[in-house]
Amino acid sequence: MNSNPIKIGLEIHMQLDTGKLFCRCGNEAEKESISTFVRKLSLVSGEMGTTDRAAYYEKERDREFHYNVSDNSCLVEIDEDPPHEINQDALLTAVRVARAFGSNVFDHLCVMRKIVVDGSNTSGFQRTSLVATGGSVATSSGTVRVSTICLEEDSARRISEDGRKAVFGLDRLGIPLLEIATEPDIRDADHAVETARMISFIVASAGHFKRSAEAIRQDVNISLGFGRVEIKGVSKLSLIGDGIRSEIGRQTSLAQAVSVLNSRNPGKAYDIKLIECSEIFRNTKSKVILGEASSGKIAFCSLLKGMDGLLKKGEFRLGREIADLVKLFGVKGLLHSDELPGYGIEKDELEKIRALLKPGEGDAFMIVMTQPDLIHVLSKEIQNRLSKIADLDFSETRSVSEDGATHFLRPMPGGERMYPETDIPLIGLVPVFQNAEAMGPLEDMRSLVDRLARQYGISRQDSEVLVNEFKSGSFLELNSIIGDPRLTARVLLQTIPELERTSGAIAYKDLVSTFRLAKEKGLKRESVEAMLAMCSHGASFDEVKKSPIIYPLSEEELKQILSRLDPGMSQSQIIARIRKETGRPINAQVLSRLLDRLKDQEKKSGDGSA
Amino acid sequence: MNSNPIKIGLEIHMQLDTGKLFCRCGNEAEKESISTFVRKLSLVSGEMGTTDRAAYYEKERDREFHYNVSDNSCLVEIDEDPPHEINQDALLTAVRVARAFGSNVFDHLCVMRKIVVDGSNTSGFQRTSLVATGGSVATSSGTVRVSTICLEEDSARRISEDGRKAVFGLDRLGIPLLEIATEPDIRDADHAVETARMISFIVASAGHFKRSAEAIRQDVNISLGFGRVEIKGVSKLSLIGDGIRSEIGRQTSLAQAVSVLNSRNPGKAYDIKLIECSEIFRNTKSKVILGEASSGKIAFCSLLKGMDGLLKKGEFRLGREIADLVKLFGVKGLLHSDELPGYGIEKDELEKIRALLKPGEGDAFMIVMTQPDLIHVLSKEIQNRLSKIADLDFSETRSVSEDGATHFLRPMPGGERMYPETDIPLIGLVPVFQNAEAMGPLEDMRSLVDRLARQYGISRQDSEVLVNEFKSGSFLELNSIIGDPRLTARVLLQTIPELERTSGAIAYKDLVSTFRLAKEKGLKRESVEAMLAMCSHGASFDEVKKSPIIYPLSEEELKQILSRLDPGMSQSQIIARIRKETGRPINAQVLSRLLDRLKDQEKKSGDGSA
Amino acid sequence: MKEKASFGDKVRLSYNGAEIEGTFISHESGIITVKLKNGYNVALSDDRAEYLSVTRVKRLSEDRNGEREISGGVILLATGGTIASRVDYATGAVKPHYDISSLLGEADIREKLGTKVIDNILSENVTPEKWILMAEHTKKELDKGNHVIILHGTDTMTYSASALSFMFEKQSRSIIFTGSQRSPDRPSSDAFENIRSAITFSSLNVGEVSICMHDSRSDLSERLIRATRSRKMHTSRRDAIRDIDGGGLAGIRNGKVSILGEFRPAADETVLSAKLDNRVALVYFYPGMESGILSRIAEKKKALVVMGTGLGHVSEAIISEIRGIARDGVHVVMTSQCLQGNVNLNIYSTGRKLKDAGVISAGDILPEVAFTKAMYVLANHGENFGETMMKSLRGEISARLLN
Amino acid sequence: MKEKASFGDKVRLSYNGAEIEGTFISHESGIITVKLKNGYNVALSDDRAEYLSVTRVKRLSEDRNGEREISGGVILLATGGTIASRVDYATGAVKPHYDISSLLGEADIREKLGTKVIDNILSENVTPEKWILMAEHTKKELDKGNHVIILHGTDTMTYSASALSFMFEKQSRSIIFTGSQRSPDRPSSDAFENIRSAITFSSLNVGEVSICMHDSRSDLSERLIRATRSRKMHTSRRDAIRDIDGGGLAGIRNGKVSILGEFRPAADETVLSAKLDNRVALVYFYPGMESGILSRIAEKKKALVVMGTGLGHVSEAIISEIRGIARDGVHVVMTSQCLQGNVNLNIYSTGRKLKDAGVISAGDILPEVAFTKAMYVLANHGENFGETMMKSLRGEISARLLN
Repeated sequence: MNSNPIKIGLEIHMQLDTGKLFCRCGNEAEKESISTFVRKLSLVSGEMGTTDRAAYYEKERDREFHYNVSDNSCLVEIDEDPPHEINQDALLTAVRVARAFGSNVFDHLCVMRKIVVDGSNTSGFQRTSLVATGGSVATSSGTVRVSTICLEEDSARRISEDGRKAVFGLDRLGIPLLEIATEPDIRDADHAVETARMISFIVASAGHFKRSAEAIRQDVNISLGFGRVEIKGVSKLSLIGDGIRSEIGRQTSLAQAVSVLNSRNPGKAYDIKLIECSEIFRNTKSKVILGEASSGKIAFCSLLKGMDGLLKKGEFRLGREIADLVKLFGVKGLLHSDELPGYGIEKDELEKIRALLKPGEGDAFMIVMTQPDLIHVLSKEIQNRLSKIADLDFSETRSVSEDGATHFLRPMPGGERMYPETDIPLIGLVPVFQNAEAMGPLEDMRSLVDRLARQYGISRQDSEVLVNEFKSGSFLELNSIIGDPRLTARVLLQTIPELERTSGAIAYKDLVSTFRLAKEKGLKRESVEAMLAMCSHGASFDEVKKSPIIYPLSEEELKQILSRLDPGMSQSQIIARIRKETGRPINAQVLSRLLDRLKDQEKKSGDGSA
Repeated sequence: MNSNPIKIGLEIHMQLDTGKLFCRCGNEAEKESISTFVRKLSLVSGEMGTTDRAAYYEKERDREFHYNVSDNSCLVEIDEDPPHEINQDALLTAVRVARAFGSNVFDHLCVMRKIVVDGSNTSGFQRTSLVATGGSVATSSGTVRVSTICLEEDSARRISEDGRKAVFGLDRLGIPLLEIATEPDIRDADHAVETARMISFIVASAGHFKRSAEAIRQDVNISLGFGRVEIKGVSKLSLIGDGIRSEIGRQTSLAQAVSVLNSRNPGKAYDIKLIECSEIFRNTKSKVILGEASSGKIAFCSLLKGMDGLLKKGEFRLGREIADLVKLFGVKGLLHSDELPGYGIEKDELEKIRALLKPGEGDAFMIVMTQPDLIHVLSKEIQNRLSKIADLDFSETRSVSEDGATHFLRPMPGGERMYPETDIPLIGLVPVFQNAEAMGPLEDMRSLVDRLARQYGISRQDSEVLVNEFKSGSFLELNSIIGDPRLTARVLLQTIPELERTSGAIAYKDLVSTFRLAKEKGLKRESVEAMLAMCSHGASFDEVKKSPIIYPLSEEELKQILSRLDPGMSQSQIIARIRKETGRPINAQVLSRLLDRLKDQEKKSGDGSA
Repeated sequence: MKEKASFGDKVRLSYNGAEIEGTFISHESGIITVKLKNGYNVALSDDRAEYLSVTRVKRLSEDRNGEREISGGVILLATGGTIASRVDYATGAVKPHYDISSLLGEADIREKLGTKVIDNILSENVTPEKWILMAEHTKKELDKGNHVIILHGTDTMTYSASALSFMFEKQSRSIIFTGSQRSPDRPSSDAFENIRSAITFSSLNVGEVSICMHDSRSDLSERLIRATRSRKMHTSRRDAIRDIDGGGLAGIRNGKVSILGEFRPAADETVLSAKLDNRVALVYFYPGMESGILSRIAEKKKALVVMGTGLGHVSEAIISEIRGIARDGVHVVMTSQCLQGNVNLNIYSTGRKLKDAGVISAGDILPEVAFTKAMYVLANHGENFGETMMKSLRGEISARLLN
Repeated sequence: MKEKASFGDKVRLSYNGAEIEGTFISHESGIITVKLKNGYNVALSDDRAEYLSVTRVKRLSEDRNGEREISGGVILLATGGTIASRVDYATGAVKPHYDISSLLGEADIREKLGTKVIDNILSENVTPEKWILMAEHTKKELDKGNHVIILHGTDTMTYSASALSFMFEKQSRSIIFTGSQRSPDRPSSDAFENIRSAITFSSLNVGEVSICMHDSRSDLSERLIRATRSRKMHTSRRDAIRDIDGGGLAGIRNGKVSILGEFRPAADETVLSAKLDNRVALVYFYPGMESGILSRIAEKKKALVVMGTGLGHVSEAIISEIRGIARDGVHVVMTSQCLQGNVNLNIYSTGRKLKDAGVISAGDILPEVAFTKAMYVLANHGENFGETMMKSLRGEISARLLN
């Protein structure tokens, strides 16, 4: 059915740790909520006089946005002060990266406003500017062309969402993001993963990237000939591959379903009329319906013409396309005829629904639990989506979950959602070019691996992993604090991955604080690991700092413990025992010395008693 | 012993209801505490470079003053804004009053600052100015000369006092006070009462005086030849007489005690050395000592040379002179040898005290419970007071309690506690003279009594009482609201005095509100009295207004009640019964009509059954 | 290569060897701005750019002012300002450009509303002559039974609103100024909420000229402020216009109105005295101000409003100059740089000397308001200038200072 | 009858037939003021008064300045102002008159303190020349190892303190300005608490010039404010001097000190550049300002600090005049009447035109501070005027605006 070649393009977004782009706040927050405020966003005409579709779509969900003001934000993030001058470090990094791709850098930057009315930008837009076009990256499967390199502001961090109220944190808002977009030259999932890695490395090697949970996000554009689908915000490399694979599967079976559907409904009439049917379920035993009804929702049903067996049977999953959409309007209870009877709905209830909707041959139906005031918009939105799918236009924005499955997010934004950031005059790049020139080209992957191994005396293998995982920047910074490359590498490559797997993420700022404290107090590996373990378990660094368990046992403490132990134990048994008992770091040297002394004493007392 | 003639002078202070003197706030507060603040007062050199003794005395008690900001105060009362222009109505009233006394009015007013550091003035001074000197008032016992007429600001209202923290309300601060001071031409207590009444009448007849709890305060100066004693803030006429009589008694017996004392102590050595003796009372059963000790106070004792039998025996009350003083320093537990053993103090404890102090023949001693940090100042103050008394200098400022007894307040202030209010330029009075001229002389007592009786048709007796009790101003104002002179007179002369005797005081503003509401809603006497009763019981006027019980029973309600009553009851029995049952006013007219109708019906039904 | 293309045309250019395709935006100061298909603008140095093709695109007329007459309702009179701002491609900055209807697109309130464009300026360009025009337009609408909402830039809103406040000796309906601190071309603009609340406030029938703006940085509450007790206290915050000591009349929060202070109710008739004498200057005293400078400013003036220090002081050195200026018939009004609190010339020797030199002070009147009041008083009560300045005509002087 | 008696003499006069006896105070403008024995002053018209007797009273010398040198402690330098005010019998108002020791009578702190009177003026009479003198006196004391507390009038405290702040490029000890809003001749004066807290704050060793004044209307808390971020915001309240956006350094409440913001610690040495160029004027823009007036003000000036509207605007009409002034070599610095928030000449077309005309803007710098800074920069960094004005030298410009 699908004779078109698969086309895949990537957009890699990487945070630069230069401090924020249009104000002088830092990247990291110490306090995440020193005050709060509330905003609404209204939609207005764009530069060309028409309103953007995706923006309108968001607005339709009429919401209140609550913002937590962090201590790394100022009036600029609050949208109460126009942007200040652009961050020169970020600009320089962008230009150096663009040159590394062989891109054409413009002489001037026009900062634009990209309309985003989901609340993730207090202004209702994201500031972004096109730094360069063209260029390419060489991969094992051939050259992938770079289409654009943009420098933009990161959005506010979404904290929670509850109906019409969404809560955001301002700590992330305004951090510079370098966006590298490729042409759709990527062939398959594995190639996409490789390309993403190559691009990320080049950005990282400009020296202003630190790996952290939110520091990198990738968008994947994929087209099978049914319009472009954008998978947004993929934060891990591995998910790029999984997402692409599952999306190809989804589109392929969706196209097959459409072909069946269109053969049944030649007129393509996908009228959705949601009819109230709560009376039918007055005595229902269905937990789905009862649960939703208890929060004030009411049952509606609609005919789904020609969709019998396409909603959820075999490969077909048209039902999920509807469910993903209505979920955005808070509708959790969607049931359709392919899975009924089921979910506690009885046969006689189904009969009554059928009597109400009168489905013909090949027709399906669905039942939704929702607020009555949403019915109008829901009907319209479902109808639009089904018509679009039936036209084999699958273009839209999707997200990907941890299992690799993709989910509908919103329609694809149009091209008119941008207009100039009028608060910032044209930014001339010529002075930046001179600085970039002076700094020379970026270091390539191989020479960086060589240099780390050589200069810092770590294994070549460690060096490769550091570089591959974009941890070389962190390695250099942390090592400059503590001056112990092996410890640094170990922490980055073993301690942290292990802790993050078993307990929780560790903020980069806590990592820096840990290294600083270790340096200041002369603490060894055991203490560093104890501190990081505490951080990973959610302790604030203030708590960590004050905790006795991060400090090694003193000689006195050790002596006391040893005096209680069976003298026959081996040193490693002793260590294990003390660790278990106290949970505190042990200074091996001190311990050895004590044990030696004990032995001496034993000997002497042995002598004495003889 | 006392061969000097008794000399009595008066200072009458009366509030003028013109609004405040140096800002545009009104006399009455709706809200008494919309915010609060805290001040300290520091003592500085006066105009002549020396510091006032009384002011210093207050300051020595190093206190924190808390102020409740009322809604009839502004930055002027808060001492955050210089005084505004003087209130012209108050000025005119002062001039008219001065002329009525035949006093010499100055051409200019120099507003002065009278230092007051007890916290009752936020600025640390009271603004006052001398309007006139000379003049006189004729009494049945001869002419009493007026010495000065001053226009000044009332002080803040003292709400509470607890150790070093005193709380004041700003509602009263800044209300104009007219002060009329007489020469010491008054012969005795009765003459003082008459003179006070005459003076008050003249001020009241200028039309800007309304009788209320704090509207009038009198100071009495009395001299028996032992220095001048000023009895401050006497708020009732009757207390003037009682205070004078008890003060004469006190000074007479005090002089006798001094004579005994001086014969015993020719050297007049009244060394007070307070020695800690808490050890003696470690196991005491004295409730006085235990109670004070539980709040952290400690027992001290001192010898009182030559005072045995003078502290409290027969007429002698030297003990109270000490107790009154130490009370100002928060010392409640003062015990002296004239009343010991007693108060649960055992003989062996007394023996130990005696062993400690070694009193000789005729010597007394005392025990005080106090904070140790006050010991130094306490010893000094007691010693000063005793020396002064022994010198037969009884001059001081005293207060009077409801039983007529007077109490030590503070030393007599010196004459240098005044300096010019530099924020107010000289005020020329010539334009005021012209206005006063145009208004003619004040109405005298007799013609006012005549006019009220004639013009308003009230009894001559009522008219006389209204005038004598300075209620003619209130009468005129209230009657102008309701247009019912008899009701107004009844309320002022019967309802309110009775209510104030049996339940509580009624604010003048509530009286005005009551009359306004009665006028607006056409309410009758019963309703007015019901409202005033509620006010007197402490209800806010807002509550009063909303209460159903102030509104008369409707015809429907009456009908319903009547239908339940024994038809044989007389009208007055019925009224008594309804009143008891509902507590609400009854419209007599309506009731009569209903009863007549009932009788008619009875007749008719009687006819029918015949 | 001048004017090869005009705004909106589709163009293809060669630039630095690459090909650029998009919509032509502008060509100014050697820079060609083109909007690419992906929405980004790029700025090209014209000496390195060459047009390959230009396809003319006919633009729809932008005449969407949507003026609409009304009587017995609420009329929005547009004068310009941020609330009327849109992108100015000539300078790349924001310029006034009116389309009232776009401001109301969101609100379901069109039915009761009329709209009219009476001017189109940035508010720093407002003049006494413009105030008279505004007043006359307003009068016409009041006479039609309309409440009037004036859309105005926030920079000089206090000046304009207080000028109208003095000229309207009586008013039969509300006159409310509103504006925005964020232009309505952005989703986060405060314009929408401000206009909506102004419409709600207009039903209170306040018989004073007032201002409605955000009361906090959140989009939850607006405040109605007496024009003569208002002041812009922040360059960029949404709640920049504050009531200074007792100017708060009413508040709105989530659609609920509460009364904050006393105000004059609307009168039965409207009395407008549309006369101002613009021979007034506002002068800021600073330490070391040399004598002579005030006289130069006072040339051809009838009144000088001085912003003195503290309670209303200037240096000893220029008191005698002020005496001369006053003697020459120029009224000198003293206000304070502090903005809050009363001016009082009785406290310090400097003040007394100034008073003696003929200087007028008027309690806590704000300097900007004293400035517009002086224009009104000169033109209408010139013979009693000092006395009228000292009297509170429109709540501009507080009898009681509470803060 | 001129000078029949002198201050303090005992007099008896006949007046309107009555006899007046008391202490002679003054005889000015036809008014004889006598203090009666009861403490009241009376004012008698001299045409109706006749002296019956005059008894000369020898007054004690009032020389109680109590100056006291110190090193390694805290020195109070008195310059005048309310904190030094006493009654002036000539005008009946308050005038500076120094007796430092009386201010310390209450505090048990004399031991660590020195005192020195360096001037005796009301602060509105301060000039750039006086700032240089203050700075030089201060330098001497710092060099002796003293912390310096400067007693100064509140009216122009920000001007003086910020001028010193710029001149002291480094300072080895605290320099704290303090004063009072209520003169110390009244018991409720704030002078005592302010001085006491300034002494406490001096031990923090803040290496910046700062101001210590009441933090509320209560006598419970004082605040240490960065000189260059301070402003007098009320004519009469005790807490009139506020920190505007981020100027709060430390607070004290019931003797307990808390740190409110970051500050520069004291340096090892003191570097004073006691040079100011006073050819600077501060100008308030107002709507309708006619062209020509700015040029007249700019005569003989090297810099003009303009207080524009909003983000830093003036009317179109005078932009060209500003362009001319700037072309003639007079620096034009734009600040905002709003006082709070950043000036930003990038947002509106007016701002861009001003920028193009050569106008300098410096974020949220306060107008008064821009004024003293311009004097310092002209005299010390004249060749890099614009660049230096835009750089924060003493915390006068906030990199991050939080309010």
